[in-house]
Amino acid sequence: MADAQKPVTYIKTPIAIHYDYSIGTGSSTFMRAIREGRILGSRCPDTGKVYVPPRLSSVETASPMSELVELPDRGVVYTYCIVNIKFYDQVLEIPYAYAYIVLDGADSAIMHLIQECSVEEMRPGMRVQAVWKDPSEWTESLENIRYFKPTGEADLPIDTIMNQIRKKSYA
Amino acid sequence: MREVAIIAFGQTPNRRKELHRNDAEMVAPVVAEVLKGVGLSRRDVDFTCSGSSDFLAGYSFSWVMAIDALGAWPPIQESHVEGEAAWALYEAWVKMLCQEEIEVALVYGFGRQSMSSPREVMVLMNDPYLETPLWPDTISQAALQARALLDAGLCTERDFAEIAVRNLRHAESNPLAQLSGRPDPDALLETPTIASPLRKHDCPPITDGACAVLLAAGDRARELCNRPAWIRGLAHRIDVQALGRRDLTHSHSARLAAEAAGAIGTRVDIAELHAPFTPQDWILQRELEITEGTVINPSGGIHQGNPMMGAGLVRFGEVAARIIRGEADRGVAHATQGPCLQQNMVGVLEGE
Amino acid sequence: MANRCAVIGIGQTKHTDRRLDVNHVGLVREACNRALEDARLPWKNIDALVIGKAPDTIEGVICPELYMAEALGMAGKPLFRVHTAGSVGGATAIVGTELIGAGLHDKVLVLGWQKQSESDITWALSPNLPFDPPLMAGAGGFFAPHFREYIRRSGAPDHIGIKVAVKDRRHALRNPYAHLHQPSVCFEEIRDTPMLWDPLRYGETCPSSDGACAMVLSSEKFADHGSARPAWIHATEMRSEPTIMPGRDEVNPRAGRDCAAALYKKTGITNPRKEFDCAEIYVAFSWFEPMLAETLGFAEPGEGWKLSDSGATSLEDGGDIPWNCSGGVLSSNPIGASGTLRFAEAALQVRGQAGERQVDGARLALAHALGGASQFFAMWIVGSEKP
Amino acid sequence: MELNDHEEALRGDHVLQYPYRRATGPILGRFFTEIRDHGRLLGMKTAAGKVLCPPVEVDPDTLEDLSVDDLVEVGPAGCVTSWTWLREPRPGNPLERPFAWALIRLDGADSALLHAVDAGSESAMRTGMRVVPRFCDERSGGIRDIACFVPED
Repeated sequence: MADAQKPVTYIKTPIAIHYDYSIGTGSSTFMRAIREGRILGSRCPDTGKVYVPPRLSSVETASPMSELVELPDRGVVYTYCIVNIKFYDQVLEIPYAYAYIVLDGADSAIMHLIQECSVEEMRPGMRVQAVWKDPSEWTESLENIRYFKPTGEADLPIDTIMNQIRKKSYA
Repeated sequence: MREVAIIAFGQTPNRRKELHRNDAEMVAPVVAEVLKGVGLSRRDVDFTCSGSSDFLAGYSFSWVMAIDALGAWPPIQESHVEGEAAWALYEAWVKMLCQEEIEVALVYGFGRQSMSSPREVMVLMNDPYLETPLWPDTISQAALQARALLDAGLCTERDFAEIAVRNLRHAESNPLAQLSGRPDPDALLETPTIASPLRKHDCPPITDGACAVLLAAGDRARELCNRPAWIRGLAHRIDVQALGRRDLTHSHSARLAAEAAGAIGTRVDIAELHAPFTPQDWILQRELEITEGTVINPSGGIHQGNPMMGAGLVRFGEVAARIIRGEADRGVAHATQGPCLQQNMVGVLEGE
Repeated sequence: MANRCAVIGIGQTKHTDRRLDVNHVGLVREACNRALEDARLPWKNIDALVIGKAPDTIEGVICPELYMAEALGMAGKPLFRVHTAGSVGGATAIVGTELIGAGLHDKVLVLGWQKQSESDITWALSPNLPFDPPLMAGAGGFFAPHFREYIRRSGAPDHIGIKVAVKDRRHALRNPYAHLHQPSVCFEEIRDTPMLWDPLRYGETCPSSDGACAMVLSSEKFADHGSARPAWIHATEMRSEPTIMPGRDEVNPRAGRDCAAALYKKTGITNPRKEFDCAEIYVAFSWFEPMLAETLGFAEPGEGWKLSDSGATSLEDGGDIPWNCSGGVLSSNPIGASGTLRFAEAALQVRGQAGERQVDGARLALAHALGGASQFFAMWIVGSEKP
Repeated sequence: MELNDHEEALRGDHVLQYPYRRATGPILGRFFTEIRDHGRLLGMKTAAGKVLCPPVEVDPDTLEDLSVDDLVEVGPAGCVTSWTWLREPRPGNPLERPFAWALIRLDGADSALLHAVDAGSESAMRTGMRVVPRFCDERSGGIRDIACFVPED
């Protein structure tokens, strides 16, 4: 044995578990709409909050949510992160920014990339809109939206917006 | 000791494959159903505890998504066990014993076996240095235990088949059963083995599902339920895991748990045994000293449906439901995890 | 009500990035043996074991406590597994406390552990799921937006995060078990580390560790058995809240505020900064210190950074409320044990066993563990006097 | 628009895959080293005088830690204490043709080891039969350095 002199101190035990992974109804509804270039949310019957992606039941009250709401592809940045580190499966050029984006008419934030904007210019309250891939490339993925970019409109008061959302919360 | 009872039980229909809902979406309606059944809202729940497995779910922190479906607002007192949800019931019971302000507890479990091959995934429960590298599937391991029973002359393959037949026959009255029927044991014995001496009928089905029970203490239980299923005893024990170190014809830990729970030597009307494989049903009958007058697995046991990580909790729910409905006065519920009945929990439930 | 419960034995491993000399059993036994020795009890005398660990994907074994059951002395006994994300080490100690509180056992071993070196932590925590494009690039990336929001709201200066990291790493030099021992650590050294997830620098993040921590808990009957005076458990509390609730305050989560309020109510605490002698708080990233100071009532909303800036939380600076004298999660992070370590380090303080990291005359200490998206809280208060 | 679950959910292939690298600790390290370098099998001698193979690290009776000094040679032949015939081998198994899983008590040991037996057919298997290990030609340290066991002549 080549290594005969060196005692065994570790073993390698590779594991590969395959799944036929199902994402459930709420996410499927969202992904099927996004395949057609539409963004859907659902409205909580108790608080009126709109969730994106839609969910079958309210996070706060557990009530079934059956009302779907179509949302525009523009919104406002709540908070964000500038990433300066490359992870092994990451294809994005660093630095890049992703933000919590509250779409107009929504209460929950989605997370997405912000581009066409230097990281120094990023700020909470910034108005952004989606930049879509060509419709021929659309699949069931939020990656149909390549990124969000600034609209150039005046910033919105983010504290006022977040306080309005919080006021709706179930007491 | 404070009196604690199971006052409600609910589960999804046992299905080979849940085509629509994810874990959280399966759990939410079951939880809503058990609460509604006793006229409570989620805000009346003082403690919540669940059981699940990340490797079964296919991602880490799988139970967190379920919390997002429970209406956990304002924030709740909540915990989680990795593994079979019967242990979540144990945690809730202990909390109720020592915290008087916890009057109502919700316990749930869930799993979707259909997404992967549980026969392989559950191999990851074995020794990662000595056993998992060989990938001894769960059916093969159970077969080593079955062979030990045959070699000892304790039972026959026909005994195994008759256990399967009994379970499937009982399942005919279970509207949520995935499998039921009245197969002929002789015909079953003509079928090929998967891992000899085990055949398909000796093994549990692959099931997707979720289940929930509600616990309540003392007068609160009486107020919410005409006939609470009081937990008279509850205990769990574990054995060494390596099959080559165990007398596989016994489950030492099942007996110890049964003794500690007060299940030995008392008359019970029904027993629900979490025996994934038919030989284990036989072993449990012996360790729990279940006698002639006891109906075993009136629900059909887990051969009618095996929502893994919830199937043991379902056993508690099935016994409790019969007591609550007045169909039984006293019953034993059993849950297990680990290969070949390694870890066992036994509860004695009783109506007033 | 619940029977009294005390910590009578504490043991931990030297936390490090790779414990290549031991397997799972070797790692956990090392901590347990030390705890049992401290409790002056043999393995045989333990009635039950509660074990906590974060995701099984990290080691690639489903419920590894099952295969280790005999090596953990539990053949024929009750062994119980808890998993509540990062708060699990705290939740584990709480379950152990309740087993004794309920009168079910007299001597319970609680154990938290993780051997992160067996896989890649980022992979284990966030595998790429179908239909779910990856964006965050690690746990730091998940929390960085929350830190940014805290800074925006409070007007905290950038140096606070650096200062907290330096403070905890300096504390770690007093703790022989801490993973990171950086004798030269200073403001400039942390400041000059790469900005990974702006506003979070590499030097402001926790390491990835192999480690274990065990405690022997006992009923009143055996409370004097240990080699030092018992740490009496005065109260425990847990709270959870949803992950994705719109308008959830990630900066100052209500679950944390409620958890602290309930805990303080049980024990009559009205001024935590004044009444506790020290605290072990789950600060995995530097900015969690000022944020949690507000959540846990050590500072008014928006003022937590001033507490950190003032040196009040520093043992070296003679602060009035030292936080994480052990070096905290910022200096050692075997995830499943990190909460147990917080609970155990608080107990070490009130037992007077904390060596160079001892707060003089510590009588009452707070411990806190945090999990998920700052949504799972587990806390306890331990004291040198009976509750 | 109404949200309902009338339509099947979307599904996708997902793999949880990782090459876990595990430290063996001294006792299993020695056990694997002996197999790799010398084709020798070791068992652990406990305080009560029992020999356990595969070796344990903690004495089951005293609960004290055991050491590499307590390892003793066992086997290599042994007898089957229980077995099952697997008609269709599964991914990752030691053999790709039908084989038996067996618990094998090696000569000199008081406990049994789980491994595969390449017996050709189910009819060749019986409890109590004698088997010997077949080691891999290329050995890298680990339980799979034993390719399988085979019936003793």
